[in-house]
Amino acid sequence: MSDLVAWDKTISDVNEGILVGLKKPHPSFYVALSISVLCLIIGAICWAIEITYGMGTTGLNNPVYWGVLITDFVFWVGIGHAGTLISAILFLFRAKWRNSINRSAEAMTVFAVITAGLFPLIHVGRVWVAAYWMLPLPNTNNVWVNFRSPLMWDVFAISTYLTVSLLFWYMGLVPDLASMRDRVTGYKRIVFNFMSFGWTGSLRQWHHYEAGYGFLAALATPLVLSVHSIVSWDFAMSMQPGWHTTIFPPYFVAGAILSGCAMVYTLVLPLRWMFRLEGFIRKEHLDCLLKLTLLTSTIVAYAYGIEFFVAWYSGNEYEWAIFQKRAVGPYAFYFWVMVACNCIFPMAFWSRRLRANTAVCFIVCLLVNVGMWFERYNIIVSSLVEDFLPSAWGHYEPTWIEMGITLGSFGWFFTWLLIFCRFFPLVSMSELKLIMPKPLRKKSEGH
Amino acid sequence: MWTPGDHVDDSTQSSLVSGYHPDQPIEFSHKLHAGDRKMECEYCHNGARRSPVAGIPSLNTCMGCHKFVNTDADAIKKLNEHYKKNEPFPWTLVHKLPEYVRFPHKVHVLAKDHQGQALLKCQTCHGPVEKMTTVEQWAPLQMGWCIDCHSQTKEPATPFKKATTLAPITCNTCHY
Amino acid sequence: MSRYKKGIIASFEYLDDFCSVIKSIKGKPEFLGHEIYSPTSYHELMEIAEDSMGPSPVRWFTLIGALTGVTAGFGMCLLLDYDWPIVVGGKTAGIYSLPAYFIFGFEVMVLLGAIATILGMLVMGRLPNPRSWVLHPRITDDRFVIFVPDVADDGEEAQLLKEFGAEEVYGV
Amino acid sequence: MGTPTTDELEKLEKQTLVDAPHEDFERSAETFVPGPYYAAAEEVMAELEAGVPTHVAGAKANPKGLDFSVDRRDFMRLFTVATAASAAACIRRPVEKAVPYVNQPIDQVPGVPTFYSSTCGSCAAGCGILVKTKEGRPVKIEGNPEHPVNQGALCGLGQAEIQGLYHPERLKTPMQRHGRRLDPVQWEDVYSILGEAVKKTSKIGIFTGGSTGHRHEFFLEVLEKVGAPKTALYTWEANSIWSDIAQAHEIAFGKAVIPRMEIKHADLLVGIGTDFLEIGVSPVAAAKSLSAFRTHHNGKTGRFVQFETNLSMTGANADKRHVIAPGSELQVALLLVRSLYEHPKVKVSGIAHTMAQSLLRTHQSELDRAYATLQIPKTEFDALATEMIQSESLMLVGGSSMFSEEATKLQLVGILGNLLLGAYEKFLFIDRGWMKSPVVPGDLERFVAEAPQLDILFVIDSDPAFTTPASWGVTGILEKIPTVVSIQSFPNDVDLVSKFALPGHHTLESWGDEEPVEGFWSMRQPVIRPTTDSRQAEDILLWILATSEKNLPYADYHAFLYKKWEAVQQFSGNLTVVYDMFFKAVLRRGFIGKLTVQTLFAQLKDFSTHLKTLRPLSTGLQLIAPLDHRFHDGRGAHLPVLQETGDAITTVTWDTWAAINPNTMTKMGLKRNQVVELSTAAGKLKVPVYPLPGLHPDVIVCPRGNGHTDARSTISNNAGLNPLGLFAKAQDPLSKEPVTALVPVKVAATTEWFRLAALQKHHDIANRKDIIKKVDLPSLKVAKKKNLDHVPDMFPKLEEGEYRWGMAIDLDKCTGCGACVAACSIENNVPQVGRDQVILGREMTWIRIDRYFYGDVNAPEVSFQPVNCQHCHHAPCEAVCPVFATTHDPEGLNAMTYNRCIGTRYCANACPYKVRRFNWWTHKWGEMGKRAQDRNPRAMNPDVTVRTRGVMEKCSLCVGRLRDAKHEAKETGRKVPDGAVQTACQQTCPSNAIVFGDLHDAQSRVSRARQDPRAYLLLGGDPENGHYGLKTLPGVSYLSEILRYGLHQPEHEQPHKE
Repeated sequence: MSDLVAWDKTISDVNEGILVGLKKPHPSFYVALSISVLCLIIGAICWAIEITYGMGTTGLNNPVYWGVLITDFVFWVGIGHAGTLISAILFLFRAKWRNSINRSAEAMTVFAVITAGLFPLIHVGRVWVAAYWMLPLPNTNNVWVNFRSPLMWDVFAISTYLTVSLLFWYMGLVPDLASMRDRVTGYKRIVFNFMSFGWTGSLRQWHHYEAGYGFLAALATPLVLSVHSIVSWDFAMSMQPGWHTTIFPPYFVAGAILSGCAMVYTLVLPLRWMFRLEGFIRKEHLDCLLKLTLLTSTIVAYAYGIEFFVAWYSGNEYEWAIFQKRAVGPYAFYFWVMVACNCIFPMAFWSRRLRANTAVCFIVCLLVNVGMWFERYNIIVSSLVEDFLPSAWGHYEPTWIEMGITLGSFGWFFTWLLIFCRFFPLVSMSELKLIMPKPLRKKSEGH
Repeated sequence: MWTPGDHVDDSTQSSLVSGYHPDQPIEFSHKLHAGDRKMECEYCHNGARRSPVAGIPSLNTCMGCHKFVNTDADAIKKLNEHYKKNEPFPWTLVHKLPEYVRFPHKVHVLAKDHQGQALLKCQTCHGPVEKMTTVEQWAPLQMGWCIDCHSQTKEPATPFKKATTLAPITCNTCHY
Repeated sequence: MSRYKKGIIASFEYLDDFCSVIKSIKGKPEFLGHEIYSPTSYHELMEIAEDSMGPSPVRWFTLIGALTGVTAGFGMCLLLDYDWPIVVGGKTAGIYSLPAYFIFGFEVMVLLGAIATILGMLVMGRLPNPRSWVLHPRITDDRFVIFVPDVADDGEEAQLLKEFGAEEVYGV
Repeated sequence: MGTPTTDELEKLEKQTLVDAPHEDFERSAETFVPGPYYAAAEEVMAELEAGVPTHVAGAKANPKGLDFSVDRRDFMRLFTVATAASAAACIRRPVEKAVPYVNQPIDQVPGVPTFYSSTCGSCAAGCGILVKTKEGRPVKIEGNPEHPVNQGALCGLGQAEIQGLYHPERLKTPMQRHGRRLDPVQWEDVYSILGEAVKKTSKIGIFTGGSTGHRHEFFLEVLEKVGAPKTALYTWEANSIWSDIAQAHEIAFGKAVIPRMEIKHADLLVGIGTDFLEIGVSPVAAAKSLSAFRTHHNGKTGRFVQFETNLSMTGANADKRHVIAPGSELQVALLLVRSLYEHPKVKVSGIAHTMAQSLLRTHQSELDRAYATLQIPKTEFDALATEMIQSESLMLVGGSSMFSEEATKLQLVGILGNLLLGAYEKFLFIDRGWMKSPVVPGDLERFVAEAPQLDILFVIDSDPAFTTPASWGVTGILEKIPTVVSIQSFPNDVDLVSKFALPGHHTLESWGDEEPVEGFWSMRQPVIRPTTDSRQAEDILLWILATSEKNLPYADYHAFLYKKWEAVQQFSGNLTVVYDMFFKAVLRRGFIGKLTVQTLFAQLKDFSTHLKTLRPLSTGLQLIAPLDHRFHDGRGAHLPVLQETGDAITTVTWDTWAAINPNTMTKMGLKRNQVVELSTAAGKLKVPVYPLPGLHPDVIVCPRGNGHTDARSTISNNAGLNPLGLFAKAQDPLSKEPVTALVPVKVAATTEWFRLAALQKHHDIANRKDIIKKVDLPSLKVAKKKNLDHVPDMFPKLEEGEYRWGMAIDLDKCTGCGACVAACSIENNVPQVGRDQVILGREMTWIRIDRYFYGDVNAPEVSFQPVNCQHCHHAPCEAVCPVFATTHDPEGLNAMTYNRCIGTRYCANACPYKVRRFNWWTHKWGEMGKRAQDRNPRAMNPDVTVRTRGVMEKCSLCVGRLRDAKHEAKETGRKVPDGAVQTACQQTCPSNAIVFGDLHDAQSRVSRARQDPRAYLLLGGDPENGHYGLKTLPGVSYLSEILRYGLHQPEHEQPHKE
């Protein structure tokens, strides 16, 4: 892999190149940070209004009890999965190109899961009791939680996923913190030394570090697949036509990885420019990422097709009515935006020339994210609106409170991400050195 | 199965929840009436055996005796003054369950075990009232505490029949 | 690696020199107790570590963590079902709704497995020792360092290291 | 028809029920039923919905629910309180008082309800009620099971009356008008001013609503005392069916009586424009009788054929329905009389014979032409005539969609028809136990003529200003009378023009009595001390007379009644007991009766002279304004539970609509919810359009009842429109009643939109087979018992408790009237959410009535289906709740624990029946708040927990009543007997369609209903052929409708023969 990449830097300039970016960040960093903090405040106000006045302020009604807030929840959990995919699964596959973007992907995972973790609290009717009743704590009522409910699985799955990706991300950060410690003095040195557990880089530590990192990756891989399956069971466990299908777990996992990769690309591109990391995150790495996005896009396209076929083939008139209405009914706009963004635009990545053109790729990846948001919205709303009894059919429109909270969630995510990029290296220095040309005296020997 | 919550509920005067001992407009002493004079609980709280609400006695029940007994005590004077002005006497409530739970006195007072004996006495939940001067809340009256009592076995399991519990512990027994 | 050891420190710039040095001084008694430092985990170094220290015991930590996780997950569900078996959606409590409890078994297994692995990495690497001794400022940058205890800085060990292309050798 | 022979059965099976071009019924309905423009309801509905901008519809229509009026102060206050509360770690327990009685009444045990019997005062039908009071506060009105008129049931208006008692907008004090403003005034001043006025003049009049008790007698005594003539008492009801029938019988038999009808003994009922289920003479009694009439046992069941122009709730429940041109009811009646008269086996003699002969001869030519215009061939009439002659049958004619100039003529032809059928004294009783007419026909016209001369007018419990067409000028007349005293239980339009607006007692606070059937007396007694500073209307008159020194010898109205009832004791023959004991016994039981007998039927007179002229059939669009079955003539519009129950046919709440036949709408290029301007000779009205299959193309139906703009109640204030402004001053020549139907109208489309707050947004069955099931008579004969609980199940059998509570709803009997919705909302403290929230789809009723159109657009089959929580054994909602807020009770109930619910709303998504309701807001009770959600009178039931926002709620099968019954049973040591506990909906259902009981007890009615051959489970697939549908195993089962005429049932619906 390293010979394919045209490296113009050696491992010596890695530490220097990355850490200098942190000293004085590009002015656009402050613009981005202020915008995201503003969005965060808007979202916070909308949530405060919703808590004060009740769920009536949202556009939800009977029969559409879930809407934009749950779409955001699944969207953010979905984005989180690409981070673990890149850092864990590709680590097991020994894919070299992951080393340059795995730190930013893991950061995106952690912050996306934190954002997703907020939404169960936002969309719930009584958040002041929901917070502690969802946990199996011994209580004076002697009543426990219902372990057979998919929402209970959600609580455990997402908290485990947050913990594991947090640990995974922090352990990856330890060697880099040590290298930062060696470059600063004063109180910063003490802080970094404490944060890096006093890492000295001795072979003993590297030996156990690599072993542990391997096991963490091994544990995180099934976790990725299980968490989004559990999120898909939130829908598949009910009898709703359009939800009650067994294809949901793989369909959601593929969708998650697609939206994750697209989000990684949309994040890494501007951050790379903002922190001047072009030397380290090479075009070839991003190229592999786009190829992965293309792959998952085809899987998702297959999933859409097979879902329609199964609905028609099952002969169940409720299922088939729902899918017909998705394509031609009042919510067809969301459906066709979804299909266009997720299946048709990414096909542009087949041509190498288009993949090289960063402007096109950036737009396509942005559209993929839009498409994925619409996919969740389409799944949730279009099958809730019209289900079994024709008399209970309804109509749903989000209100500005729900849109405000969605904007707030993007604000919350980017605020955390930008603060992280400001204080910690965006690229994992120790792993980057692995894929750069080795410092050998005799050039010929290296492969 | 033991849970830390159980410890909190033991009925031996756990300080956390029970022990609410408000003061009353006049020092009505249960010790004197129920203890020394051995008056029947349901003479005053006559709703216990026929209504979900046990009921605080109306003023004419008190005046039944106190029109003649111990009329010079100032507490009784205060009582009499209320009675003359036909104005109800505002006692302070001691035992209070939240609105979303329904506790029917009638069923508990009339509850029989499988030999037909009365299962509960007022003291089981209200504590030794006959020893209290002014009433205080003796039991935690928390859900866990009720459940422990409800789920005790009434008839042990026989090869043909499952064990029956003293009372159902389904949710809509008390919450509806 | 306590700070009060005496010995010499040699820093190397090139990986191949460094590997050959380590291989050469492997069995020599005078180099006993030497410590190796590297900026990153090149797999050549990892192979050296593998045969010198054997497979890392972190895997036992993971196994124990995962097993306790599984039992904790299933146990929690089944015990609480035993305490108050509530029938929900036609599913009798207890072992009949076991399929739903696989998820908790799996999740808590991954959780405790990951935590145990991290503990293993820290414990085996004797890590959180705040008073660790930074031998050479460029270990975490791009230099490979070897520290040989109780040896004079001008002895033939230092000479041997120089021959293998050590960039600088100095006593501590 | 007798039991069909085998060849008849085969003939019926081979005959394709519908002349469909080809056999493939699989495709949706519109392909196989030919129609001019649109064949099937599904197609036309979708067509008319397309292009309608769903979210932009109408400026007023944009749901304001979203602008929850966030005012900064309110938000900051709430937010700081929330943060402060959470900061205060341990909150000391608030000290609460326990205040006992001083002298506890012997029969009052706190916590145990006491019941009082009384009579409902919402309309003049006089149903007997039992009022449940807790701690001296009425909580629920229920029908008195022993009362012969309503036999335990009550209509929606009766149930909702309890909200009127606690309505915060009732007048708090007497008011006197100074110029444009009404100011509070003391009762003493009222009495002195009016006393002086009465002393000075004898030109005094009393205008009051209909009543059959001693009330009118009292008013006559008051008038006589003040020297006013007897004719100064004007009694008038907007429902002019009373006066039409009374006038017709006065003409025919010489005495203004109303026949008491007993449909249940008949086999065939033919209705012409009748709406006895909605608003007729006594809707609850009629519904009870119709339900018994249609009960199917051992092959026999009654059939109901209806000829009507509007799709009324009664017509929707007919087995065969003919759509006739507007205003042609009289022609249809005459054609039917002709077919009956010419039928060989008709038995008629005497005056009826001569009348029929002369009538048919005079209208020979018109009737011959009528067949063509009505598009109903003569053979159809003859077939119906033969069917009527052969089986026990009767005719019911006239209704609120036929209050035109010919209303009384139609009644006369109805009398003639029934004479031909010999229905009198078999099903229509006028000689023994006939119904007294609560009003004197023609009083309104007399009032309009004589009122200007009056000095003082008392308007008592009536609202002529709103319920009469504006062209009659009643408001103008009231303004001209110097002193108008309006004594109403709830403020209405008369208060706008009256000099005094005095708060009268609510029915639950007043004394009174009713004599609905001659000789049968029903007592009304107060069940609570007056909640506001109101007085009994009669007591006010007595006080006024006292201050004017012309007082009557009664201390109050109770004394008057006490004296009058002595005559009732004599009459009823219970002389053995002391009178005071008799009075107390009647107070406890509620009624006493000994039917009087008279020989009126014999004095039949020839009334053909009145039927000489027939109005020619006018073509072109005609407007009719029928009465609304929920708020009658507008008297119930201030009760939020009625506004939100939704009309039976259009499910529209809070608004008024103009219903037009979908084909006519397409011809005019209109779309649903588009506002049109109806203009008649008398005026114009802008009203939104509602496409309603089953209407005649030339008729526009705009119901009355809503449209109060008097700003007396924020509930009824500009909710809906009042179409009465469109009717010119015209009256029925015989009964002098105002004409409120069949006036030519022009329709002009406007560009405005107004979104009607309909509860149901989709109107056809969308080709789904296990929701509404129908079975016809032949297949019902061969159908076997059902075992609905035999469903394959992976889990072991659930451990069941002592009982398994279940419910069975008979769709054949359900008439869709909505009384159960009102009763359930009152019993379970269900809040009403206002118009905008209903548009958003957030209505909170625990039971909803789904109405499906099916088949041909011009003559659709209408099916009603009440859907409440099905209490499934394998409930999809229970498995998904993360906090055990909804669990399954071993006794078959799905228990919803409100305090445990955190509001994830997953259970509502998982419910395939969508019966769960979520509290989007916290509702303020007992006040008229700024937001529509905070306008709920405090008529609350202390036995049911009130839910805060963020909590899910649903039908609990009245678990509170169950719990009390089980405590009772445990106390007496036996099981709860079948029928001992009734759910609120079952108790009030006027047609006995709902049955509740213990499914473990094989003999209970609900178990038998669950094994009935017609039984099926909602969304339960087709168990006979191995498809079990969703396998949720509901505790509620449905009984399918019976197609008595095998009408229009496509192939895939018919039960399989093999």
